[in-house]
Amino acid sequence: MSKQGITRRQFLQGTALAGAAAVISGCTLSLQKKEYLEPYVDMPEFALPGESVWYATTCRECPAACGIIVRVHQGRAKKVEGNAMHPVNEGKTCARGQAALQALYNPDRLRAPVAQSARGSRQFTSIDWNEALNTLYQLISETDPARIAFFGGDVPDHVLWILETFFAAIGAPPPVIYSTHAAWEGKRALRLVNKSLFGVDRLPVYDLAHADVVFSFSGGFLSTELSPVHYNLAFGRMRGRQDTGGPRGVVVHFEPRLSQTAAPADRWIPIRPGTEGLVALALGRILLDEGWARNTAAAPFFAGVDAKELAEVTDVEYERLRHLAQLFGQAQAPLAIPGSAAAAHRGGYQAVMAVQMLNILMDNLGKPGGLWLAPDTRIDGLTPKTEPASLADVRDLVERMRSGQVDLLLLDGSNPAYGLPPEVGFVDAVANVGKVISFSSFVDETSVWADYILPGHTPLESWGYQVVDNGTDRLVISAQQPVVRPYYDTRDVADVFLFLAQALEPARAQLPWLNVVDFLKSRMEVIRNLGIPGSFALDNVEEAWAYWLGNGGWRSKEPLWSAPVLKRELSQAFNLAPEFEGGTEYPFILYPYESPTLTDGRGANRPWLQELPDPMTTAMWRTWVELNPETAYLLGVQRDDVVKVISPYGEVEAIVYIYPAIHPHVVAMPLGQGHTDYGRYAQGRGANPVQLLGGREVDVVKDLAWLSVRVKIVPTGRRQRLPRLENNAGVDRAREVGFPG
Amino acid sequence: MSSEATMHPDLAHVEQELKAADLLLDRRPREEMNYEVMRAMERISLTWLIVAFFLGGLVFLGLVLAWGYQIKWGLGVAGINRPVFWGVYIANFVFWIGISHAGTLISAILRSVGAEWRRPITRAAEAMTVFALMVAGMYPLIHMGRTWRFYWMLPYPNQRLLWPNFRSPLMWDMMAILTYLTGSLIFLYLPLIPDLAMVRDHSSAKLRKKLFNILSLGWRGTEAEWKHLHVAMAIFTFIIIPVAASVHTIVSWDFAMSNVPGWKSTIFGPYFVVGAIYSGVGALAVVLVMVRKFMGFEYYLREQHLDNIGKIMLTMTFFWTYFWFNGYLTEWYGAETALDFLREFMTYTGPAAPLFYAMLITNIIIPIAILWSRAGRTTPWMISLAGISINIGMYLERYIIVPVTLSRNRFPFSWGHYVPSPVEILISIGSLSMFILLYVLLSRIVPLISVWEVQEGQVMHVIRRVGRTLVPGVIQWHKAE
Amino acid sequence: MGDRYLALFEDVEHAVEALGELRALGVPEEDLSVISGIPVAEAIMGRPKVANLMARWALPGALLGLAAGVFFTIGTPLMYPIQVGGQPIVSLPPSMVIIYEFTMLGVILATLIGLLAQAELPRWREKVYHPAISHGAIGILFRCDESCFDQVRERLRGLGAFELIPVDRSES
Amino acid sequence: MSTYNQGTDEHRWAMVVDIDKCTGCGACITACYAENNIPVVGEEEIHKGRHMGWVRIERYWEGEYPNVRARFLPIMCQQCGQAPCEPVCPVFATYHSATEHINVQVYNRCVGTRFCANNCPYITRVFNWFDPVFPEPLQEQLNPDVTVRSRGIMEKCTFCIQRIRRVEEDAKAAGRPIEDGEVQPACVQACPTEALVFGDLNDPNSKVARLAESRRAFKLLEDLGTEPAVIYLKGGDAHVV
Repeated sequence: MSKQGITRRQFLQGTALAGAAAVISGCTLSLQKKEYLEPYVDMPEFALPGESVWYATTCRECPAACGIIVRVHQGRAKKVEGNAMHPVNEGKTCARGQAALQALYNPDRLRAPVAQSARGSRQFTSIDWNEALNTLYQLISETDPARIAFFGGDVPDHVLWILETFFAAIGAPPPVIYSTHAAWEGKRALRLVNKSLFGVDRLPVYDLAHADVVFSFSGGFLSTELSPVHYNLAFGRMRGRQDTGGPRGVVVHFEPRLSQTAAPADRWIPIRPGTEGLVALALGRILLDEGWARNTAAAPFFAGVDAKELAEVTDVEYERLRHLAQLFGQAQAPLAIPGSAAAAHRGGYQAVMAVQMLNILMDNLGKPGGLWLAPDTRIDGLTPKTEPASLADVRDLVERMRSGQVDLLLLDGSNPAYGLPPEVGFVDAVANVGKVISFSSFVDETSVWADYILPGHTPLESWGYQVVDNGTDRLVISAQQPVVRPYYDTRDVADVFLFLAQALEPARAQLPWLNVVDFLKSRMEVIRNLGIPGSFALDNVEEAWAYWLGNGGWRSKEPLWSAPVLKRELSQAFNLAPEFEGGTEYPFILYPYESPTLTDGRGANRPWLQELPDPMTTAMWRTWVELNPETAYLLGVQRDDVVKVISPYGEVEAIVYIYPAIHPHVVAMPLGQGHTDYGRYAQGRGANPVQLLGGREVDVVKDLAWLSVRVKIVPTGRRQRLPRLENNAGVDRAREVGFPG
Repeated sequence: MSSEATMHPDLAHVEQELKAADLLLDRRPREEMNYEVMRAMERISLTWLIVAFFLGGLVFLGLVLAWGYQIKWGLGVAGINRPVFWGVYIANFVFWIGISHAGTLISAILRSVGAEWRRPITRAAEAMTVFALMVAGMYPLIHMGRTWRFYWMLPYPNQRLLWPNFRSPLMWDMMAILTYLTGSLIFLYLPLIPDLAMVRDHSSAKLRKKLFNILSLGWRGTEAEWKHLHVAMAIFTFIIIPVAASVHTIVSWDFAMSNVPGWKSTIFGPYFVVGAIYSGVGALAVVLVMVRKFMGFEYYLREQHLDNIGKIMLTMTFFWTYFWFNGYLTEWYGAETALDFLREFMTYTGPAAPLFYAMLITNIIIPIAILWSRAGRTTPWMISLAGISINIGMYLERYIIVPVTLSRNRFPFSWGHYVPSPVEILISIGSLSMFILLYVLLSRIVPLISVWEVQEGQVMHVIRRVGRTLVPGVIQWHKAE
Repeated sequence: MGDRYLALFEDVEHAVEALGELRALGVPEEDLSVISGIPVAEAIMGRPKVANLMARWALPGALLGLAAGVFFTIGTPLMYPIQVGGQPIVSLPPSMVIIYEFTMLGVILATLIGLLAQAELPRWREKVYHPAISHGAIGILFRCDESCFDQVRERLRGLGAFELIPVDRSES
Repeated sequence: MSTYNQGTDEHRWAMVVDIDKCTGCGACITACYAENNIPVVGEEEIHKGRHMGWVRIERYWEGEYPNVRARFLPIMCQQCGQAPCEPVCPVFATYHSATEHINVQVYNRCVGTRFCANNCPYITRVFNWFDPVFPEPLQEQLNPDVTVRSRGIMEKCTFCIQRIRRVEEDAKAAGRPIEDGEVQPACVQACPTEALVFGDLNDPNSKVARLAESRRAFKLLEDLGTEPAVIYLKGGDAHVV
């Protein structure tokens, strides 16, 4: 099937997917410039005119790795649907997943490799892949391996594994993998807390579907965090129990701002920003004092806590805290969920721990409706050994770049120039790097600093897999396959590195595969060697491969999540309190949040997502700043006034949105806009609140403490209407009349 | 008809006064009147040309360029949106339909009750109807998303033998307007025939003679012609009144048949009819003052006409106020939530309240203040002011009924906001210009005064000496058996 | 049967007298007719009443219109039933509007046609006319032979006929 | 009175919207955009109130700080049994389908009077103010089963009738009845909380029929007598502190 070297054609097959339709692919991947146009007399398998086929693959719009099936009609991807067989999302999708199509067919995609005449000049000239690969080969082979750096973001596991192996083989430092999205969802804090308490470096999985009283602490599990589709599904099931005679699950949400996750909750409790841990401490104290706690192993953590004092600090009345503690303490299946904002300030690590401590107190570890630990995803040969980097690691890399210790910087799957606070200094440091090569599909704020952009395939054109790190009880190795032929002259990043490995002696032995499909097929054996009963047999590679493609990957038959076991003696909590930069001249705490539509900004070039109303404000296309009505009154600003939001680190302009459900000392801003590049739909609209952040880190976690700056609001005297779906007058009036439903 | 030789000097004065007061007593030879009316018709001055070209330019700008632009790009160039799907186009439509009620309906009513003073004004009034209907009839086309498919609304089946939906108030509308336009055109044309024959007989221009020969159908004035014209006019008079009433009722049903809070009202039918006559009479007063001034028809159009029109206007002011208040009060009392929303929006201190108050001022206060006194009614500029005020008020009323009402609904989240776009404004100006232009052109094509009817009236009116003074009398010629 | 002549008079009274003269001379009623610039009732002129047949036109027009309305509102939905708004396919109340309008349209059109037919319009070629009529003169059109005409000429002139035209000859 | 009967070939397709489950995420909206070729109109058009989405999620605030609640109310065409939009169309471009029992919009018959849109008490109809624009190559994504609407015509949620028809035809060809849950409009298919459920009300065992019996069930503006086919389930009221 394959010939020598890189001159080859591959036939990639899919298998039938039960339920939807007979699915099989006849996609041909050509790494040659030469392409064969064949008349439809010679029909590619299963591509019938007028008939659609559905391909199972994995959504890569966020790292949750939902299984999707994509409807393909006459060789064009039409619709993203959920893969009902996939344990993470069980056939469901979110808006961002739907919009994956608009990455594939984005009018601003790079259509071929380009060279940039001067970094940042945006003067690109197309080059062909031979030249591109030659250049890459030359650069890698001629650069001192120690002076090569790879900076990646949300890179799928197979690419990461190949990269890690590649760089290890040529003696280069391991890739630095830093996802800004992961920082915004507080993943690292969750993992490290689990490691500290339960001795395993895995993410928590909350059995939301079976919980009956859920205390959520500033989380976004229904919008962008962890595995949003999974938790939405679980939330629906929690609520749905009432229709089958069961108890209706109740959610209480603590957060300075009524977020999208807070909206469907039964009660939103506004707290001072960064006091989630303190609320948890107070609740725990009361649970212990009242005898509602079911497991006192965590008691030492709450030693010396004065709940009444904390009630003052957190802005929640003591009586209310007590009532809440009672509700929680007397619930059948209580569950506490720490959210990203809890982990996003200096004391975030301890704060997350405090929340998890409530789960320990209520003894719900490994119980229905309780806290679980995700299956172990460290699998030799499948997942990388490289730890995701902390912000401190990124700073190290930036320092190396700045001091001229990096001669070749490779970038993929991340946009640090946009997503990291300017204080980290990424853009400045890039200037001192010898050569910069990006594999981005788009000209974004980071790849605009590259000398060459060698565009990779968009996810719907790519092969691969992702080992699901949270959001299901199974071990899921979610398969990714191209649903359409590459639309443009782009190349899979994995293929590029496998190709390079062929040419670079030390790497060839480690990466002997000619292309990513060969590599993926070889993984069937790795999975078989796990010895875990799975969704299909892996004895025969070709047969396994067919199931792999048809099912959208492999999953364990049995749940492999595990009950957490407290592994150490606990001591008194310390340092939970937040700390904010900026003195008294900055009266408000900046509360940035990932936009439920655009997330950390990656969705901004998808017109569907730009025009998808933000769930809470119904705003589109712009950046706004949310002010409590009282705050706005005191500032003398009204809705649609343009204000400057100024922090000690920078300033941005945003449109005022009077938000009735936000702590008066807090101003909130969504991420996602403020792009200077990234295509017609993204660039030149709104502002990027990351510009306001300093590089402050969370204690222990060493990740970005994005809830740590104070800001002031200065009216500009200008007004600009915020595009929104709601009618202002109507919504104001409706508050008096009530909900029409 | 007393002989002047024997008349007492005081009586001569009385006669003068009577003649001044009533055109029909102030008899002049027919020939003189014919030539006067024809001269006014045939005089094409530079001013007239400038006005006509200016109006033509506005029509071109509004109805060719702006409308063409809208057809090319789509209705998005208008200010309408969701939920305000109907905007000034429909307001204009209702407005012009209203104006159309001035002419034919008023003329028919006056004819039917034998109001003799109507004679010099019916032509001018009926022409208004026809032109206003033409303008109004354009608006559904302008308003349509796919204007080029307007003929799908005509009553014929498509290739699958599907007919239009005759249950749609829009179909009713179309049929009613068609009937009314047909009726009004004929109603204008029939009494015009003898005057067309007159122009044919006495015009010096060859082309005009030829044209008018065709237009007058070879009218000579035989007994059969007069007799049947008379009967036909009698039939039309009584047919056109219910048709006119039905037209604006059906226009109101475009709204009243709906589900929209603020539209669903049983009083809309008569309310609209009254409003239409109200705005129509207001416009008629303005038109008469203009015709009188610019055509030099001071002899024909006198204070007596303005006075009478003014009285009708005043009556209609009260009618309209009564109907408006009737609707407003019942809705206020019902306190339906969605209607509360609407009322908050357009009254008290709501954003649309200025429109609402302006409507009440221009529709009630100003007309009453002016029309209360005879001086107000008979002073041309004052009665024009009242007429203009009424039309501004009635336009505001339609504007409030259409886009303002649509801005509020049962789902506060989905309320709307409407501002007319430049295209809508240009088209509106274009259509107003078209109306005026058609009138200006008509004034140079046909006699704007029905001379034969005036003469007929004059023949029937006499001044008789009764006792010590002179009194006017009417010989009811047409009733001779 | 003789030529047609048109005599024009300034006012009604003289015209009525002239008619009397002509009748006295044995001109039959059907050879007489009156043309005027304003309508003059037959009774004033002592002329037989012109039959009024307009209702014979208007009524069928109304019926035709009604039939059309019924066809559109009741016939067409039955031919192609489409359900809208949960309403019955055929229902009288919403049909009334169209039926009414078409009935009225029928009357209007029929009246116009009736007028044209009854008044025998258009008659573009008819030449028996004088422009003075539209200035208010009353014309008496009569038919008599040459000898008869010689008799009446002077009498009519005496009654004030300011114009006396042998129509068919002069206009040929 | 509704005039449809419970025939074998007839379905009363209906949707249940569980407000207690809706998290406002907007997956339904985007899924609808993708399935039904809904154009993106841009900022300026949004200002004018011309969002083209067939389903909108209304967000209502209740109460004052700190006791505020937000509520989501997804509204799409309610597919009324007695649809006020239908009789007012002069050209029968919208009517009640006799077999699906939903409210059908025939794009190529529409002349754009927008009467139907005014008459919809739920404000669910969407008008094509301009021709849609799909910058190259975004048009590659367009669903071939759904017409791309041109300027000047009305559109609205169709319950994804192309999907209903596909399943109906498949079932008919296979000579079997349609299973409950077999038909899934794009929004229902995507909805991550399963707040949206779709099915046949004529089938007493269907999920929608059972949910329609729920004590939480209500219909929007029920007093208007429009007989919507969209049934809402009330949000629960947990009296938490």
